[in-house]
Amino acid sequence: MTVKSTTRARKKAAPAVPDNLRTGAGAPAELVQLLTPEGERVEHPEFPLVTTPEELRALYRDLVLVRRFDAEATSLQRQGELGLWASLLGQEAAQVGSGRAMRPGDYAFPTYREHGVAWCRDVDPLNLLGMFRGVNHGGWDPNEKNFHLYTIVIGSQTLHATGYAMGITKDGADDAVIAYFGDGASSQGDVNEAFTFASVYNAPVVFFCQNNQWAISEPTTTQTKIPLYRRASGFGFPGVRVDGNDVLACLAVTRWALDHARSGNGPVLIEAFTYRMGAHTTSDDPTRYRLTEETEAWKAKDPILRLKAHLDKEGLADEAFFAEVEAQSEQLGLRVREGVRTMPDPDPTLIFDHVYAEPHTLVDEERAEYEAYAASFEGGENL
Amino acid sequence: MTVKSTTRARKKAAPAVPDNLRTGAGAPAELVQLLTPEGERVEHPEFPLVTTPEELRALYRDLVLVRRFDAEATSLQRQGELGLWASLLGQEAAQVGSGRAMRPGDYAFPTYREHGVAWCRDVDPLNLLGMFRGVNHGGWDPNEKNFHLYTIVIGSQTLHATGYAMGITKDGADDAVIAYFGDGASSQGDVNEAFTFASVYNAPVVFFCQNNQWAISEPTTTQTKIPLYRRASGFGFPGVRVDGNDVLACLAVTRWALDHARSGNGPVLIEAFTYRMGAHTTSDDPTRYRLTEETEAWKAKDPILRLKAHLDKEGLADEAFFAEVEAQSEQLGLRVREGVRTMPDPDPTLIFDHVYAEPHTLVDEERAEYEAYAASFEGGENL
Amino acid sequence: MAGQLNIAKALNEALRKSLENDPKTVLMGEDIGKLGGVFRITDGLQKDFGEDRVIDTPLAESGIVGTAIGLALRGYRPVVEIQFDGFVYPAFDQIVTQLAKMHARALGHVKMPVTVRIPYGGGIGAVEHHSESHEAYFAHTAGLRVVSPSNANDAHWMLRQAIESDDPVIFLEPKRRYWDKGEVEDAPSLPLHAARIVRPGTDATLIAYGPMVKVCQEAAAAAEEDGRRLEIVDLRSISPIDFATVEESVKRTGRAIVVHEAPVFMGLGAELAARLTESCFYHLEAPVLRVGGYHAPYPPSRVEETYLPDLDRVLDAVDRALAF
Amino acid sequence: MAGQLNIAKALNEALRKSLENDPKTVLMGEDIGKLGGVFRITDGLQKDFGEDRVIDTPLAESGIVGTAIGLALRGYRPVVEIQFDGFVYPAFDQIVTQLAKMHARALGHVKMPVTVRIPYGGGIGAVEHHSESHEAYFAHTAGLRVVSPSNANDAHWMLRQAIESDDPVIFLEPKRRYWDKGEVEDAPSLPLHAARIVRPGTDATLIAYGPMVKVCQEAAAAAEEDGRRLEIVDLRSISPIDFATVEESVKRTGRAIVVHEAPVFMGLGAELAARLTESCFYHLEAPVLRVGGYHAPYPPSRVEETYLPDLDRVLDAVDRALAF
Ligand SMILES: Cc1ncc(C[n+]2csc(CCOP(=O)(O)OP(=O)(O)O)c2C)c(N)n1
Ligand SMILES: Cc1ncc(C[n+]2csc(CCOP(=O)(O)OP(=O)(O)O)c2C)c(N)n1
Ligand SMILES: [Mg+2]
Ligand SMILES: [Mg+2]
Repeated sequence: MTVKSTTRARKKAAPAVPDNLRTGAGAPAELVQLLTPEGERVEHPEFPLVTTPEELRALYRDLVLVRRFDAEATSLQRQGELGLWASLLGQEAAQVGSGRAMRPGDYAFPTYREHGVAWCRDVDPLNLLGMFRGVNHGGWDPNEKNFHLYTIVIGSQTLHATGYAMGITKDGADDAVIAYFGDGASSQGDVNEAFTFASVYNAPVVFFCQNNQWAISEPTTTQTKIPLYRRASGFGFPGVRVDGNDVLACLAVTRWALDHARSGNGPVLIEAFTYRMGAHTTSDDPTRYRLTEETEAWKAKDPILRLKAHLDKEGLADEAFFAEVEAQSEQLGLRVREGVRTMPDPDPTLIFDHVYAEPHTLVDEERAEYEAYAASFEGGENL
Repeated sequence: MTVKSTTRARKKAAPAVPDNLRTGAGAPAELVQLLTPEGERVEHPEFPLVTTPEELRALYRDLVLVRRFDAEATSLQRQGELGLWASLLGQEAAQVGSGRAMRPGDYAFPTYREHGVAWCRDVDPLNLLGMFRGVNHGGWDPNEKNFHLYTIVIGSQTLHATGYAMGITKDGADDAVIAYFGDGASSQGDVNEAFTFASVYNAPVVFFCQNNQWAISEPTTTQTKIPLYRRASGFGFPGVRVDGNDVLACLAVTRWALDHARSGNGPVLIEAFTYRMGAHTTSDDPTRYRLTEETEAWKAKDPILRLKAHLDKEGLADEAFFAEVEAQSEQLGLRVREGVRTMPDPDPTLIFDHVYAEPHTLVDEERAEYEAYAASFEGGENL
Repeated sequence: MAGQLNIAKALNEALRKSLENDPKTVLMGEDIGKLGGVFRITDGLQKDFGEDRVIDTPLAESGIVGTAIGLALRGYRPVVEIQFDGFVYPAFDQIVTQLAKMHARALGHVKMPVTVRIPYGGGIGAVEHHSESHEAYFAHTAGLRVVSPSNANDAHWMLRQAIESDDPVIFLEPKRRYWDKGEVEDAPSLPLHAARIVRPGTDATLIAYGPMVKVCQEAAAAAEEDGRRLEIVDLRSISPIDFATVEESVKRTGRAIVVHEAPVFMGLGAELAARLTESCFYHLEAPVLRVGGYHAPYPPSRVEETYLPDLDRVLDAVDRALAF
Repeated sequence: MAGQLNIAKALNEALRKSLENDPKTVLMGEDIGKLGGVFRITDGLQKDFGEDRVIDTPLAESGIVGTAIGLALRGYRPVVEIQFDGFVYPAFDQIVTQLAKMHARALGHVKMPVTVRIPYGGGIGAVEHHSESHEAYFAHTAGLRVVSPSNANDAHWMLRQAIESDDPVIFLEPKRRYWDKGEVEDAPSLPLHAARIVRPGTDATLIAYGPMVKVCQEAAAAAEEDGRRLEIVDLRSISPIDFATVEESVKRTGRAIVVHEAPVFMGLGAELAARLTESCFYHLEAPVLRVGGYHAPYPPSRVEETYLPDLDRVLDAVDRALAF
């Protein structure tokens, strides 16, 4: 056969738009799931996963703490302590599942929403908030945590991830990289160039697309007519769609994909099918473009409730455990609130500090001019 | 099933690189062919084609004249009459087949090598040569010929083609567009963005990729691990690989694709599997990077010889016809040679002529300054 | 039309009129449909003109500008919205090598009536990439026209003029001024590329455009209390620059200070200084001074006040100019 | 090393030494492997250092620069070749929003030792997009360093210094001079960002870089026959500019003419004129004049001689400067 199998069908009828792309309710087809929304553990022949009760409880703790951190940040923004916040509400499982699949030597390249992954990489939540408070553009050392800075220019980090993965291959190391991006980002040239580079160099990179159904106000249908995981096949590497609200499935699929990549088999695309429960950011007003019913329907698939149901059902955690998590959650909230409120403003000369790694005459000159100017105010009040 | 069918196989073994991507000899698999290299007419169930002897002879004439024009340009470059020439040698069938598939209202967006398509769109060959002589950047009115200017920045015209096609839809017209690009171009972000836009807007555009096996010195394997026509499936539209040295197959497949597109079924990707017989351009030296044997092997698939063999075999053309074509070819060569040699240099003030469509103070000023400066030379010798 | 509108609304009305007046006008961009754009500049337009004319695009700026070029070739008049200044760069190739050059390359056979709207500049406490002033890149690019209004009336009429232009126009919207109100008149009083003397003066000329005009007005008001009369020229057009108006002013005052948010090094102030020094050499009593951003990435918002020119920095430059 | 080499070969040797000296140095680009690049600057390097260090990339400039950034994050020192000036724009976003800002964004935690080599400028009779001078875009971008050699010795040593730099460097190679020969010394005599007085003089200072240095030398030689002694400063570094050297010269001569191929409007000459007028106000006997390209797309090659500054246009400017 010459023509892709779909061609003939299309020749006769108009191209079919898969109906599982936008789902107000009901699980879409072709979705790896290990835990039903009701908390039932199911098996998937291709993604076996063995977990201990400790591991399940640890995942639960992650999910709860990450959500708490996120809620705290949202309210700090409302109180004027942050300039902006991009909430991960609803996407905790996709982030914790994939984040916990990483080995210590693996490296993650996030967008601006991967607070859950940052958590798994042990980045101090207060460091994340610095950027949203306007104190810096990224306050942590990426190489210390193997977690790159947040990237706002949509899609550009996928190329950095691919280059980093090419470096791993050159080093002969068996680390792997995850590049996070969104459904909207899939349209950017950079993301597709990353697919090409990763494929031809067989780079150990996993492309992890959180399809949260929305790119600000645009539904996924504005970006693609077919499920996003299928994009990979056009570039010659495997794509998998996983239930992004199922932390176990995300863990299992990402672990598989990282191992696939680190073993020299090249990249994998994972589409984590999930939902952005909140606004795009605190500046956004989703009532202008989407129906409450849609959001309501997704509540039934909540990633935390479903793991809780599983723990309850199987008797894997007792009240003491839940109380302890609750206490940790309170403690985290407190630390975040206080930490943000007492976060010092940077010195204005931060502007000149890291423009270049090596001395630069123009920057030195402008810094000196600024300092003289600031000093010219009585008491140097502007400094 | 969750995972693309290829996934499991890959999980076990390293990803298979299809061996039909680079073929020194032997027809690659999955290739639409209607005329064998030996000139045998074969049928393809999905792409029936009925032709009259007149049509076949007209195609032959096109192929011969286009090749002659190209050869003439190459030798004009050697004689110093052109600054550069990008030869289409070997790709005549892909260009004439697709070019003749267009209806008058259809529109083509070429790269810099589509002299055969230009021929089909009735663009004066001398107009094409102006650009390579350095007389202009494109000498024809695109809207008169429905043939856009040559585009050198790789891939960017695919977006123009897509936008133009979106306009056709808005107009409610049933025209269609062809966007030409190369195997190398498939890696550019723009080309992949064009795939996305065309797909989501269901734009009537046919992406015609001439995979001539090389992007200057880089073999197609530098751009992709799998056949290029498969890229389309990742964007949700059909891809077809056609024998690019078979003018009948190119005609049939392109005609189908244009009709598919104009009927509201959205885009199609055609990969015309062909070979760049010459250097990339007259500045290039292919002996540095490819083997003569490879080029030799492709000679056996020559697009003109194969149609000639068919005409001979079936007795569809007599000696008078071939003599007439030969005479036309001579005449064309003569016209091109003389036309180029007598092509006047532009006035230097061309620099200022079309920077803007509406008046512009800075350009006017600079033009006046230049004119005064030029006039300051004795006898205005610089003008 | 007439009445007090803020800049955002004045732009929205300009788009509405343009859509009404010419069926070939189409709007394209990310989130411009139901959401009305992140700044609501296209609010209500998709509802009234349909998805066919107010088009939510995939998230790909090169794709947006590239397809807009194609639509222009088909006879449309696309008005593109780039969501924020920092996100125009993926489209830079299409803008610089294609949009800007198409008319010249085609020896005038095709026109490129494409308007690229970009909310630009800082001062709104935003995160990285949301506060940049990149007019220098566009101004240096032949084939583009570049303009930036400073008030509601100009916002309205300049946008309509930009859309009507048969050349590509980069239309830079001073986002921190979106909510500033002003009277919008019934007809434009100036052509698109004319500068305007906003305030007459005798001691020095402040030259600004977009968001910095207001800062200059504040500075001039403060200077007046010290008995200094500063003239202000609102350039309005960044490319081409209405040098005639600027030169006439500088020849009268003998001193000029250019103010912009963009970095000083290689910024618009350099061109103005170079040109004015050449044309007003014997009139200048001081070098043309420049007040602008530093040679550094736009900083985190908690220090942006230091980065952005303000009243004090403008007056400091005035002092220095007068001290020559 | 020492000996007469043309610029192309001096660059090739610089890449070879850099590959030898640091195993983390890798070269990336289109056709740089077997072909050795369209200008043969990487000739023989893949053969000697392997495909792992001299990497033929897919045809995607954003991809090349973006993956180079990733390699730098992993500890590599990538040297990227952009095939021609006109093809850097697809990578503009990666260069401007990522490469230039990464070090600052990370508060210094990561370094970006990436060199982007670009053959630039006109005068070789090429087709569209192959003759452009876009240094102004890069110079205006904080976080980038921008340099351009004018001779074989500088080509060699400046490239090695650029590769050793921990900051991103845009390395602009004057393609029309690739075949000009010169002595390459055993060690560099200047730091990367220092300008050099190429020829001492007293009547006016010609300021140039890259391909225009030679034109200025021809002009100065011709002027000498008329008894005019022109000083020439070869900037070498476009960002930062070694203003100390330039200012010292201009204060001595009292007149300056900046010469570059790029369009005058918003070009480097504007910055030099603005800055020099400010710092040398009482020394200047004439405004700083600019000779450069017009505000127009680079024209078809049959008229490029008109577009490009030549000896006559430089001397015309000298006449005008001296007439003030
Ligand atoms: C190049 C670029 N264009 C536009 C934007 C503005 N923008 C920020 S987030 C966003 C939507 C992203 O959607 P998606 O990729 O699905 O990620 P999500 O926000 O849903 O996690 C847009 C358009 C940007 N940051 N970068
Ligand atoms: C954006 C861009 N990058 C690089 C080039 C230089 N270049 C010209 S042709 C070419 C190879 C193109 O290969 P392909 O797309 O296969 O087309 P072909 O020349 O084989 O027809 C390259 C790299 C260019 N013109 N544009
Ligand atoms: Mg999304
Ligand atoms: Mg090719």
